[in-house]
Amino acid sequence: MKRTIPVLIASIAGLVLIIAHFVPPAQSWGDEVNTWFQILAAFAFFLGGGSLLKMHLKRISDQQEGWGFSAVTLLAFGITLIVGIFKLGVLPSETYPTKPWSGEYLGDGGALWWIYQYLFTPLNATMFALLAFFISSAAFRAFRAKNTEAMILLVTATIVLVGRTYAGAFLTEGFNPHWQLAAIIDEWFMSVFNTAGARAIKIGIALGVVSTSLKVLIGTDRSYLGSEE
Amino acid sequence: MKPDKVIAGIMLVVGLVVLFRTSTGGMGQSYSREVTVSPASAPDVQWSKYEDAFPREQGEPGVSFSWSRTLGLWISALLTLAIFSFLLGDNVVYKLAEAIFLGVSAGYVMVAGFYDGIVGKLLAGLAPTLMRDSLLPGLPPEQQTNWLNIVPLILGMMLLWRLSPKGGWISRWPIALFIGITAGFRMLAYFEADFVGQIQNTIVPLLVFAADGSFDWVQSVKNLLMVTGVLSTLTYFFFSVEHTGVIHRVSRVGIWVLMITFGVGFGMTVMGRIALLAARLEFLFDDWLWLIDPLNRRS
Amino acid sequence: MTLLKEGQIDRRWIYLAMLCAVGLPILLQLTFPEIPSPKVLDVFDAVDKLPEGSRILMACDFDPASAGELEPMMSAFVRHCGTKNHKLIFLALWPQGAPVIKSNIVILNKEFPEYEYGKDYVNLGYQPGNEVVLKVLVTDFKKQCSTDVDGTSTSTLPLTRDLTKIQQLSLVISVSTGNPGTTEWVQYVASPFGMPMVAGTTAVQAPSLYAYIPRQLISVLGGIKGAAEYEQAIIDHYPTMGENNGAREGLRRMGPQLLGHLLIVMLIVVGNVLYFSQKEKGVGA
Amino acid sequence: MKNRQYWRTWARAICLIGCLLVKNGSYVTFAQDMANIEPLSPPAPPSQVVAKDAPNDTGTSLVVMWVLSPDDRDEFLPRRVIGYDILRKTSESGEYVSVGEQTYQKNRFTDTKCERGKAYWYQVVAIGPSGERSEGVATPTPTGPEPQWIDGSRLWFGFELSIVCAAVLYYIGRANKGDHFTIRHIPGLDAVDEAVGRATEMGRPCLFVPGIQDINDIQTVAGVTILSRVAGLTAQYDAPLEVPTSRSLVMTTARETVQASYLAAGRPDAYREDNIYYLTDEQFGYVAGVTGSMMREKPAACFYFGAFYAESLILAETGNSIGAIQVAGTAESSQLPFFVAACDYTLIGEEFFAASAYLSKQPAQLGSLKGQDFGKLCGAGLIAIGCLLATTISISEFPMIKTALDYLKNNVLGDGGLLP
Repeated sequence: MKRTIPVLIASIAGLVLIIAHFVPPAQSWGDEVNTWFQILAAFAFFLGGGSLLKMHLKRISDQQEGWGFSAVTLLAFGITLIVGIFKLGVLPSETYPTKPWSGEYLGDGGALWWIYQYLFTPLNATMFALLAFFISSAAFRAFRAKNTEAMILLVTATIVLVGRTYAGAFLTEGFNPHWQLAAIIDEWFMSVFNTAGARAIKIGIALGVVSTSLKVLIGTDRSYLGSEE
Repeated sequence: MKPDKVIAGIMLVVGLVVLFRTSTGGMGQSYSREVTVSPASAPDVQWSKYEDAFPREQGEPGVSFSWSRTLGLWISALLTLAIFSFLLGDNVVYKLAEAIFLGVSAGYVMVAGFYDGIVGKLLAGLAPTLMRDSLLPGLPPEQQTNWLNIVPLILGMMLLWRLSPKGGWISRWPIALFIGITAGFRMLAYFEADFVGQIQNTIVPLLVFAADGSFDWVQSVKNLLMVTGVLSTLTYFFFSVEHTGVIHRVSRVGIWVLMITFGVGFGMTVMGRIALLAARLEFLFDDWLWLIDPLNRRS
Repeated sequence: MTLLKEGQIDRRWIYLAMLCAVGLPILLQLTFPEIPSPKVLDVFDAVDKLPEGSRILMACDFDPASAGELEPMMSAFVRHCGTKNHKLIFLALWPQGAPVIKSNIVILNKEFPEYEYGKDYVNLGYQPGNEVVLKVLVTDFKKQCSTDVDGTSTSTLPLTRDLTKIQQLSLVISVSTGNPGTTEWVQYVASPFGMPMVAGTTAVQAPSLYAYIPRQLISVLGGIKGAAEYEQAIIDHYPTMGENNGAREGLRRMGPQLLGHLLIVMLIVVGNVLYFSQKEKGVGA
Repeated sequence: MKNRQYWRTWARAICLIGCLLVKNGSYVTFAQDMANIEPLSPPAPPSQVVAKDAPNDTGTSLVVMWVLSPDDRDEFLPRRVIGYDILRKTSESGEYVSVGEQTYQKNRFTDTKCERGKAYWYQVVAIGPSGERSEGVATPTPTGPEPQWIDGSRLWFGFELSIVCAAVLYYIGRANKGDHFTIRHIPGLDAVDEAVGRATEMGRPCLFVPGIQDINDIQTVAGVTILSRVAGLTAQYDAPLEVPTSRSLVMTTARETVQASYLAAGRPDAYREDNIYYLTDEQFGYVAGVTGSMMREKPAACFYFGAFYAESLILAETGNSIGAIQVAGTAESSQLPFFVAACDYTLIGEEFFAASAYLSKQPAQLGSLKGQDFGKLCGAGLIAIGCLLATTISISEFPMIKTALDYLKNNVLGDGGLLP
């Protein structure tokens, strides 16, 4: 019961989709199953939020190291959620002015918009911008031409780095258009070698996905069910 | 020489510049424009909405200094600096910014999931009349109750069961549905686009002649290298034979092709990360410090 | 030299160098000329050669983290479509993509005042469910998007009234940073239905997308360099666009890019020289 | 409409008279005058309008096709045709209602709002720049949509998918019966053994990072399989093993796996549950935690096996700075460059899955690997045949070979269906 039914559900859902791909009249079943998937995906966000709440509440109640930060996280989470769900400060849609709830949840001037614009955006973007610094120190300390493979990689990377700026154009300005660095990178490195490598990787991974999916559908692979209870 | 002194020096200079420029009103201000909305469908209703305005537009009708936007601007700038402070080592300011980030991002995706998934898909199907009267007035009048939506509702509840300390196995049903659907469509999509599609893309003539009949050696070499590259790399990924002799040599070529692929990827990634940093610095210098004005917001 | 201790260096010096390499060109507003490459021109032509008023789907699948690379691309696409009077349908598979759409609609409203909502462009907002959204869009558009972002029925908007499958549109433009993104659009829409599609992606993603060119994907703009070249291509064809500083965002970012790249190359070279010289010393000792 | 017709006639007459009056007025000026006036007249209609059933659907669509209006040409600027209006009626005597528009230079429209069992008449009208409409051209006979039970265009695709699936199933079956498959030597696995050995010599711990995705990602599963091998070695050599995870479910699974390995190595007493812990789901928070512990504990060997994103670089760089031996494996191709450049050994893409199959020794895993190899062989064969055919054609046009290549590209690998 705890394992057989889930395996059956997985197999049937997958097979319906596969059949729908080949049999036009079955397409609408496929659409229905897909809509369910989307609704479940939304529930998964709630599961994520719930787990976060649970985890941080535990940290606070246990007074674990750094529990103050957990409190900040929960506060930020709670405020965002409440102002978002209740559409605080959101104006109604101009098409339906008499329906106060018709506005978009991220509507301009709303509280959620403010949080998104002035808290989420800078934090998210700066987190990734940090990587520029990490790359620079890694360039100095970690990227060594230890063997032939690493050598090929670093030489290619250097050529691409130079070629993708004005430096590349500057160095090869006088040459025939085909022998300009940007063109060489694009025509040879990107379109020939990189494409060949990417294609082979894609073919391999596609076969891997097919065989893994097949194992899920026939019930051989049950790792997603976790351990025995 | 320790970097600490240099960094402390820079921070001091930046701090002084910020203080001076703020006191003279030369940075970090936001303006908004009041626009009156009078919807065509209800002539007796009207309200005001506020849009971003450039500082140079101050004095124009409806444009005024906006406290909420200015506060937001300063908070964004300080949070940006807080994250950058991680480069000097883990510290309280960074941890605080990170804690805020965690909470806000979890909250935001939950709101988006609620309105676009639960309301837009589940409730629009289960209670279309109620939704038309409240959250989704534009729902087509012909939309009927779709009782099949009860299935995902129940499965969704079962998924949330995972939060309870006991009976975690209940959530396996929705997870199984999730995985089964993913397996079904991924199998088709990957096989179509990444297996069949890539094979078809790789079928090219190895000898190419230009339209006038002359031999196009550049294109021929390109095609030859590409096809050899794909085949040798596939050989490298061949696991059921031992790589000795000819196969070893071919797969060695394959690995070189892969290394060039990774080299390209490496270079491109560096390019991407620097672009992101440039965008953040541009935000600090333009929007907050008013040191540059590429978009003519202030002049 | 105290700066270098046993071939290592306090990493904060390197960070500082990076800050200067990227920060100074921004402050000095250094810019360099760009020449659009053939791959970028392929993207340009795909949009430009479409009959005026064609319907195009704009997929914005990214978050603020990648906005530095993708925002210039996205607005360049919008401006290009605007000059060609193409009709745009916006959609996001990322929850964070919805605000991106809105900021681009602001561009549309400001620079192309004749664009009318519902007739010339439609905002479908964020659609949850990742690639499954695409699976439904290709079989039943209205089932996936019964209303637009404001809750208006898509059956009443002139632009989407007759739309039952997105294959009826003339082109897909996907601007994306990861999963779901361009790869999924190729796998579920462009490849199985032969839909014309172009993409603008982060530099990280671009190399793996080359495998789909030209049959499954017409061409791709890779990272900020792709954005800058695309902007240049638009300016070359529509010189009035050159007067709009907003349409040169990518071009502006190529200044910091130059010094940043050169710094990284220098660091790799110096690091390796030190590594090999020490290795030799080590062998000798 | 009528007024405009009159106006046009008058304009033409005036032009003609004007030309006759101005004696030296050439034909060119006359033509130019005509061109200036022309746009106001309705464009010439399209021709040969036909409708037919749209293939491979449930019987809800019809395709309307026509030959472009002679005025619809790219060299006419300003354009004389800006689009086509497609109208339909559902009975002989009914009225035409517009069902959609198509832009200029397009000669196809798919009407997706048809019903099975009904007949439809279509009419196509060319539209001029200011809305002038040409005469409507109608389909000669009514057409009705028909459903198809099997999507013919996907038959080849289905066949190929079945072949690969059958091969995987066949080899899994044979492996289950006890057939032994050899898997090639995977050098990265030796590197794992060597790294654990070195950590033991130095008396420092090993660190294992299973990626940042949840347990339902196949990369995480593959990573955990490799973890069991690493745990077996650390148990054997008595080296401490630390496993920080970013998902609570991964932590649970990792604990079970490691415990089982210690048991199998006969050292259940050496197993430390607290060394396998959960940090946070948030990407950068997790990385900060892991790198912090790396700086403190200074592990001698670091293993990164699983799904990695931007954090790959931070991890590998920190590992490098503390002088650890690093072995990595992932299928995220955008992160592979960093691992390859900064680690001592990297399992690339599929190699990572193969290593995990090799270590798990499960028949299903080994069998499916063999099945995948069969798929690769078929793929390589198709590429080779296709390239051979294409090359032959580029040397000389053999009609038979051309047909064969077209069939291969458009039908076998395309959506042309079974018949050419």
